[in-house]
Amino acid sequence: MEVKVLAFAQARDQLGFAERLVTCEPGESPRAVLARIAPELRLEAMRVAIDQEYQSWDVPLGGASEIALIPPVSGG
Amino acid sequence: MEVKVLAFAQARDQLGFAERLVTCEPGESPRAVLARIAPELRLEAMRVAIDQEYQSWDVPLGGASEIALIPPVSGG
Amino acid sequence: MEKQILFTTEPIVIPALALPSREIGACVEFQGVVRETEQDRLLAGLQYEAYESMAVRQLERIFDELSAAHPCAAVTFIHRLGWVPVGEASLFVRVLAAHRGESLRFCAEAIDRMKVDVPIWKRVYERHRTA
Amino acid sequence: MEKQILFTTEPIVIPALALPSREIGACVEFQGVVRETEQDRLLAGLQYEAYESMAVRQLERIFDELSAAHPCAAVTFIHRLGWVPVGEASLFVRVLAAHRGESLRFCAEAIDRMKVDVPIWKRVYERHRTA
Repeated sequence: MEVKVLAFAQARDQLGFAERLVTCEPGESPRAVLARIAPELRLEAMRVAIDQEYQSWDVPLGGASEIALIPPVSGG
Repeated sequence: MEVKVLAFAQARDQLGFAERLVTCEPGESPRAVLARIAPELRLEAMRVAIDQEYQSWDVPLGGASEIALIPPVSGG
Repeated sequence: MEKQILFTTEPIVIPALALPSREIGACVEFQGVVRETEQDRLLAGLQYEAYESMAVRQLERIFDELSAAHPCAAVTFIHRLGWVPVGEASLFVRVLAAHRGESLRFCAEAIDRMKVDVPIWKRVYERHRTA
Repeated sequence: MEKQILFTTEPIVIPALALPSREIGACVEFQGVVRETEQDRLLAGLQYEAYESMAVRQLERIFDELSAAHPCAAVTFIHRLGWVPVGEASLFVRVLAAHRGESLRFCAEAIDRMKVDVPIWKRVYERHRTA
């Protein structure tokens, strides 16, 4: 299956892309996917959203279509 | 000396006037003045201001020019 | 802090927002509107009166005291007097500050204190007598 | 409650106030404005971005949760994206409720929660480099 990886703010700077399609297995976690495509990225500094909901880095993707990397937010 | 007695809201209804000049002595308190001009008035239900500052009912008028009867306020 | 205090018998016209400096980060505005139902009574509106000169003096003191606790740059306070029909504003408060926390706390506490100490009164006028 | 959520790259235009019922007694409006000085740096402005679809979803949930604690009738939330120069608003929030306490608490807590959980980011652009 293909999952869209979205990167915002500092995560986008670090990854060098805003959006990328990645081939994944439903049993894989966001942590596993990121370890594969961006092994240098420090995940502790950010949260992950799966299909627009905050999730643990270790939850299986299941049928998800979107993973988003959410650095500390600063709206307002 | 002459002191202006101002009555607002329910105090005005009860006294039947909004403003009246009353001859007073500097040693008199607002309580004494009101006992003289409106002996029926229940002072516990309201506050008094002397020259636009809240005061005790028992403070002497001194050189005050204005006494105001302040029923519970309800602005907003 | 800048303090602007106004009583008016006309409908409240909200003054245009002018920022007094480039360090204003928060603008809070509050409008109190006359509601139709108060304590199970149906109102047509409210009649307001004030002891204006004392009210201004009390408000200035309240604003100065609050500003020491919650630093703010400016406050605008407008209270309508006379008849105010349901659906129209009786009160407008605007607070400008560097930070939102101060501006929101100042606004909330200013209204709380007004309701305790500032000589303004409303009278209820019912639309239908129920008794 | 009625919820209106908008992101815009244009300067924020405050929508005309329309009261949804005759039981609205309080209208709170908050504007967040870009300040010139932030942590001793002189800014020209801020650059904002958002993960819009998720931000809308998060805001709707926050508003529903807050409305259970502080009953309010309507909320309007507008956040500007892209470049926002010093002195212009990046955020507008309007809350309508029967009572002022609820409207003020809803507004304050909505902004607090936005700053923790809603995927919106700002970047600082300095006016003068100091190092």
